[in-house]
Amino acid sequence: MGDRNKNQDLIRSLYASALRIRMVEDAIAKEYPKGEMKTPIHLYTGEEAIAAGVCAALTKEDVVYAYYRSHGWYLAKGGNLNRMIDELFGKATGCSKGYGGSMHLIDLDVGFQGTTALVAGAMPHAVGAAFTMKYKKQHHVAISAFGDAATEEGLFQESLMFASLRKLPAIFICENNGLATNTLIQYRQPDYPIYKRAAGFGLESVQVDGNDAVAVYEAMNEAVIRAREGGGPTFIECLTYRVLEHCGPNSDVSLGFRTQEEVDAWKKRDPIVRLEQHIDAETKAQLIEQNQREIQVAFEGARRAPFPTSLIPEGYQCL
Amino acid sequence: MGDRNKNQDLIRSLYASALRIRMVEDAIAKEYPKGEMKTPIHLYTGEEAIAAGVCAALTKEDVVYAYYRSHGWYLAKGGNLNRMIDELFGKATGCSKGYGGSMHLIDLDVGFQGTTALVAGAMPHAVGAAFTMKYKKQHHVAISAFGDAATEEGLFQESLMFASLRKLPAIFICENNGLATNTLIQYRQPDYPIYKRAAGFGLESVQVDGNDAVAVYEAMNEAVIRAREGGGPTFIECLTYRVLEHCGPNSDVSLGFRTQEEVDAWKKRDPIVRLEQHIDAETKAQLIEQNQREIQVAFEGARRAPFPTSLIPEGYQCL
Amino acid sequence: MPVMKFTEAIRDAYAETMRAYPEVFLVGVGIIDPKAVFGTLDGLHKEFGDERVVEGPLAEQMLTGFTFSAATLGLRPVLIHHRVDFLPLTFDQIANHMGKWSYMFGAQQKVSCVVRGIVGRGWGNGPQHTQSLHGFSASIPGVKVVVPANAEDAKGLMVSAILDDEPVIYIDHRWLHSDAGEVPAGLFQIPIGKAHVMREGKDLTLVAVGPMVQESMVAAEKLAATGKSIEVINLRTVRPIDFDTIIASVEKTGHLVVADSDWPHFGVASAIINQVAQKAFGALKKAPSSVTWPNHPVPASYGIEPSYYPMAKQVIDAVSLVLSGETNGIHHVSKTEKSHSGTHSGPF
Amino acid sequence: MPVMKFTEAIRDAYAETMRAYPEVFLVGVGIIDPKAVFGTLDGLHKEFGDERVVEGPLAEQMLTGFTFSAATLGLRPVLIHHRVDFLPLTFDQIANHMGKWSYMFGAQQKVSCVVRGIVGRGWGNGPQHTQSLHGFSASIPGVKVVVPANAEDAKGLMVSAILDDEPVIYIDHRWLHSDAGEVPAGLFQIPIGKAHVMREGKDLTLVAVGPMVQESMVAAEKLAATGKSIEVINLRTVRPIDFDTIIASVEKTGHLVVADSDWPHFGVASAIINQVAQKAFGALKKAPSSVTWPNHPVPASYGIEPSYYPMAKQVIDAVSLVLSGETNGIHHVSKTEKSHSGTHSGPF
Ligand SMILES: Cc1ncc(C[n+]2csc(CCOP(=O)(O)OP(=O)(O)O)c2C)c(N)n1
Ligand SMILES: Cc1ncc(C[n+]2csc(CCOP(=O)(O)OP(=O)(O)O)c2C)c(N)n1
Ligand SMILES: [Mg+2]
Ligand SMILES: [Mg+2]
Repeated sequence: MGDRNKNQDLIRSLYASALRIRMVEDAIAKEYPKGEMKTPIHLYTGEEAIAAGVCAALTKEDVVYAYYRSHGWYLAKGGNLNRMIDELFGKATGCSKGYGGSMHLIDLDVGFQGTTALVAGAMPHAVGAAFTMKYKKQHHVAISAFGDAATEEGLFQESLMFASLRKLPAIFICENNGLATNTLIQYRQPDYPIYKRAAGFGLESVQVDGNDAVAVYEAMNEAVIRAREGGGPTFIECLTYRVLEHCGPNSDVSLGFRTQEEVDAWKKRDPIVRLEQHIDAETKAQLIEQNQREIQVAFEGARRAPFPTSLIPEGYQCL
Repeated sequence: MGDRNKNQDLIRSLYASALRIRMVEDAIAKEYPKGEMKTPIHLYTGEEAIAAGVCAALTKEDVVYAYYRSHGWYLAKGGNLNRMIDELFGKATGCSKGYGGSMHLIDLDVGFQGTTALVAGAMPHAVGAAFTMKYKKQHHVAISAFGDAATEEGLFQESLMFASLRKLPAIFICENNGLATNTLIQYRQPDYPIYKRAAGFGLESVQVDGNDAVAVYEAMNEAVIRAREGGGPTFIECLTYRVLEHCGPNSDVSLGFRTQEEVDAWKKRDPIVRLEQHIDAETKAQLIEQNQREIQVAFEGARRAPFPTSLIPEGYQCL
Repeated sequence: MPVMKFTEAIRDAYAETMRAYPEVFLVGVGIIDPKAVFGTLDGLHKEFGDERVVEGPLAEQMLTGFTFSAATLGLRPVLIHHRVDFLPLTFDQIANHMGKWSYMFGAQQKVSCVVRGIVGRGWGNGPQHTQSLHGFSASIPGVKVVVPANAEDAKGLMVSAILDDEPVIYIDHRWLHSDAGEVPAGLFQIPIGKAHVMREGKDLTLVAVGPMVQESMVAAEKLAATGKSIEVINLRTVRPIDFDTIIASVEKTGHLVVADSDWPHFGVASAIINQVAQKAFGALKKAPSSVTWPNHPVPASYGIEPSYYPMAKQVIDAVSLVLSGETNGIHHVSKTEKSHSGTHSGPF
Repeated sequence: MPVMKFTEAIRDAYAETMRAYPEVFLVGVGIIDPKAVFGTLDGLHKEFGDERVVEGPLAEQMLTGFTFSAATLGLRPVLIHHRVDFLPLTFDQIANHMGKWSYMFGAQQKVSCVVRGIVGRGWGNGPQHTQSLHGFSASIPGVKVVVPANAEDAKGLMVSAILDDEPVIYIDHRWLHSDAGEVPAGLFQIPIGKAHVMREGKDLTLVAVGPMVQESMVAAEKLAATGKSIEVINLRTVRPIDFDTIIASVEKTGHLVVADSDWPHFGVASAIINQVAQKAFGALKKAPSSVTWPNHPVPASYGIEPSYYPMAKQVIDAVSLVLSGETNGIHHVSKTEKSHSGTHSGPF
C-alpha cells in the first residue's frame, strides 16, 4: 500500500515534469515563427521521459551537465522557467543574461550547470564535477547528458575511462534518438550497442526504454545509490526518438531521410501518453492549467523584459 | 615436411629481423653517450618480436604508421639503416634529411610512413591510408602501431570506430608494455583488458604474447587475410615489456617505480632468446657478423655525412 | 559569364574538380544530410556516391588526420565542417601534423588537402558558434588560409585550394552565402597568396578580409562622394599574406586602414600593420588604423549583437579619422547587416 | 631573499599555494612520475598525496574540461603538460569552453584554473616538440597567458595565476629551468597584465618575452658600452598585453624593438607593433622592428638548429639597425645558447 502510494507519487511527479517540458516546448514552437526568439532552438519533444526520470532521482545539490538540446533538462532539474524564456528572447533577465542564447542555459541555484553547443563538449565537465564532489567529501552526483552521436567523439572514451578509473560519482545518460541532425546512426556507428561499448571502459552499463519515465527513473535510482556509496559511475543508454526537426519548430519528414509512418509509430510510444494512463483527469487538467498559466506569464514577461545594454557582461574581467 | 620448412624459414626470418633491431638499438645505446646523436631516443629493446612478427606478414606495398618508439618498426619494414642512423646524427643524408630526428622516421620506398611524437597522433593516418587503399581499389593494408597509453586518447576510439564502420583494411597493433614513461598502467586505465575494450567498436580483437614473434605473426596473418578480403579491421594487443628507460640508453630501475627483479623476470622471456632456440649456431654467427658490419658502416657513414645547410628543406613551400 | 550565388560557386568548384580529378573527394560530418551543407553540396552525393562524398562520424580530430593522410598518398580530400568553431577540436592534427608533415620529413610528400569551415555569425548563435578563426588558423606556420569575399573568390579559391599541393584552410562566411556574382565556368582558379585590388584609389589603402570587403566597398563608394579616393584590397589569403601588394599600395597612398572580421590583437590586422610599420614606415603619413571585432566573444542577444560587428559605417569612421582626424564625414549608411532578416536560422 | 632555480621557484609556488589553499590541486599526465616534471613537483606527491597530485590518463582534452569544470565549482586546479605542444589537442576545451564560459553565462562563475605547458626547445626535439605557442594561445579572447623570464617571474606569476579567478595559461621554457635568482618567500605574487621595466633607458624600448628577456639584457649591456641607452621591458603577460607601459616607454625613447621567441606574423611582436603604430605613431622616430623565429617550424638537426633561434647578437643587430641604420656595432657576443650542453635530453 505504502509502495503503491509511493509509486503513484512517483508517476505523478514524472508526469508533471514531462508534461511541463512538453507544454513549454510546444509553446516555444508555436511562438518561434514570430521571430522574437532569434536563437537556434533544439526541441526536446518526444524525449521528455529521460530528463524527467533522471532528475526525479536527484537532489538540488546534484549537478547536471547537458548540451544544446537542454530545455527539458533545465526544467526537469528545476530551472526557472521565466529566466529560460527570457534567455530565448535575448533579454538581460535571461538565465545567461542574454549572452548565451538557447544553447547556453544555466541555473546554478538548482544545480543546472551551463550547457555547451559542442557535441560531447560537456562530458569532461561532469567528470570534473564528480571529482570535485569527492574532493570536497560531499555525496552528490554529477550527471552528463548527451546524444547518441556524442558517443562518437573521443571525449566520450576519455571521460568514461577516467570516471571509471577513479570511481567518480558520475552518471552518463545517453539519449539515443538514432539521429545526428539528419544523419541516421547506421551511417555513423558500427552495429554494436552503445551501452556495451561503454561497458568496455569498466563501468556499470545498462540500456533502458527512454520513453518509459519509470524505467529511466529506476535505472537511475540504482546508479545514484551506487555513486553516492562510492561504487563509481554508471552509463545508461536511453532509447528514444526525436519527433521534430533537429533545430527549429517543424517536422522534417519532407527532407526524406525518415518517413511520416516512422514518426507516427513512435508517437504511439509517446512518453507522456504512457504516463497519462495512470493519471486521473482532474490532476491532468490541473497541471495543464497551471502550466498554461506559467507559460503565459513567462512569455509575457520575456516580451516586456529589457535587452542587455552592454556588450560586456557585468563582472566579466578577461579582456 | 614442406610445412616444417616453411615454418623454419619463417622463424629464421623473424629471428633475423628481431636480432637486427636488437643489435642496432644496442649500438645506438652504446654510442649515444658520446653526444653525437642529439635527439631523444626511445629504444625498442625487448619489444622486437612485435615489429618483426607484424612486418613478416606484409608486403612492401602495405604501409606502416608508427610512433616515436619506431626504430624497430622502421627496420622491420625494410627501412634503410644508413639513412636512419644519419637521421639520428642530424645529417642531410638522413631519412628525413635531418629535419625530423629520431621521432620522425620515414622510408617511403618500403611503405614506412612518417612517424609522429604525439601519442596516438598517427592512428587516424593509418585509417586514412586504409581508406585510400580501398578508394584506389588496391588490396594493401595499413598498420597502426602504438603503445598501451595511446589507447587512452580519444583518437583511439575515433580511429577504431571509423575503420570498423567502413570495414577498412586497417590493422591496429597495440604494444602493451604496461608503461607510459614511468607511470604504470594501473594508474591510467580501469582494470579491463584493452583488447576487450577494442572489441566494443565492433571489430575483431585478439590478445597475444608480444614477446613471441611466431604468435604475433600468426595473429597478424589472419588479420591481413581478412583485411585484404574486405573483412575489415583487426585489433591485436601484444603483451610485452620495455627493458630500458623510456627515453635514453640506460636502465630506469633506480627511479624506483619498478624493480630489477621484474626486469630480470622479463628478460627470461626475451623475444630473441626464444627465437634463438630454433636457430643453428652457424646461422646465428653469420647474422651477427653481417649486422655488425652493416652497423659499423652505418655509424661511420653517419659520422662523415654532412649536416643540412639550410633551415628550409629543399622543395618546402608552405611559408 | 554565369551569375551564381556564393553557395553555388562553392558547389561548382567541388563539382568541376571532382569531375576532372578522380582523386578529389569530400568528407565531413553531416555532408550527406539532405540540406547539403547550406546547399554547397547540392546534388553531389547523388552524382558522386558514397565513395566520394564520405559521411564521417562525429570524430573531427580523426577525420582531420584521416584527410591529411589520404592527401599524402596522392588523394585530394576536402574536409568540411558546418562550423569553423570545430577547428580548435582538430588543432593537434592541423598544427602538429598536417602543417608540419612536409617540413618534418624534408618535403618528401605532398599534403594536398583542404579543410573548410563555415562562420555562423548571426541569429543568436552565441559565443561558440560565431567565431571567424582565420587569424587563429593562420597563427602556426605550415598551412595556407584563405577567406573568400564574394562568389568569384568562393569558386576560384576553392578550386585553387583543392589543386594546391600544400594544406589549405578555407573559411567562408554564411553571412555571404546568398550573395551572387559573375563566376567563370570550368576549373577557374584564383591564385593563393595574392591579394586583389578591387578598387583603385590614391588617398588611402583599405585592406579588407572576407565580409569586410563588401563593407569596405560600400565605404569607399560613400567616401568617393566626399572626394576621398580609397584603394580597396581584398586580401583573399590570410596566410601567406601578400605584403607586397599592400606595401606597394601604401607607398602610393601614404595611409592604411585594415578592416577584419576578427579580434583585434593577434589577427590579420596586427600582422599587416606590423609589417607595414616595419617595412614602409617612411611611406606612412599618418598612424595606421584597424576596424575589428571587440576584444571579447560575441553575445547571443540580438538586442546587442548588431553593435558587436563593425559595418561600412565603422569603416568610414576609421578612414575619416585617419585622413582628416574626425569621423563626422558621412551618416545614413544603408545597413548591409543581414543576419537578422531571419534567413539564417539553422540547421544547427 | 632565498636564491633558487627556476624549477624550484615553480615548485615553491605550488607548495605555498597548496599549503595555504585546500582548493588548489595539481593534475596532469605523468605528474606522479619520479622525475616530477623536470623537478618542478619535487616532493609534492609525497606531501599532498594522490588526492591533490592527480595523475591523469593520456586524455588531455578530457583533463582540460575536467580542470576547468572543477574550477567553476570552487577549486583551483593546475593542469600540467610536459610539453606545450599538447595544447592544440585541447584547444576546443580551452578556446570554446574555458575561455568562453564566463562571458557566455553572463559572468556567473569563476574559472579559477591554470594550464601550464613547457617549451621543449633544444636537443633535436624536432618540429612537434619545440614550439612556444604563447602567441597561438593568446589568439582567442577569454584566457590570460603568461610567460615567465626568470626564477622570480616563475614563482610570482604562478602564484598569481593560481589565485586568479580567470583561466591562465602559463608557459615556461625548459631552456630557462636551470637559471637561478632571488625569489621572495611565501605567497609572493607578480601582477598578471603588468610588464616589468627591467632596465631603464632613453634611446630605445626593447620589449622581450620569456627567454628573449635574458638575451635582451645581454644585448642592452653590450650596447651600453657603445653609448646606447636601452630600456628593456620584460613583458611577462602576453594576454592581456600591458600596452600602457610599452607606449609610455616608446613616448620617451622614440624607438621600438620587440624580441619574441615565437613566429613573426601572428604573435606578440605583431600585436605590440600594431598597437604602438596605431596609438603612438607620432612618438616613433624610426620604423619599429622585431626579432623573432623564422616563419617555419624548427629543424631537429643540431647542425642547423642553433641558427634558427635568435640570440643576443640578433637583438643587438636589430637595435643597431633601428638606431643607426647599420648592424655593425658589436661582435663577440658570448653565446648564451644552452640547449646543446647536453643537459636537456629527456625524459621525452
Ligand atoms: C563537436 C561538434 N561537431 C559537430 C557539431 C554539429 N552538430 C550539432 S548537433 C549535431 C548532432 C548531434 O547528435 P546527437 O549527439 O545524437 O544529439 P541530438 O541532436 O540527436 O540530440 C551535430 C553534428 C557540433 N555542434 N559539435
Ligand atoms: C598526446 C601526447 N601526450 C603526452 C605525450 C608525452 N609522452 C610521450 S611518450 C608517453 C608515454 C606513452 O606510452 P605508450 O603509448 O604506452 O608508449 P610507450 O612509450 O610505452 O611505447 C607520453 C606520456 C605525448 N608525446 N603526446
Ligand atoms: Mg541523436
Ligand atoms: Mg607503453
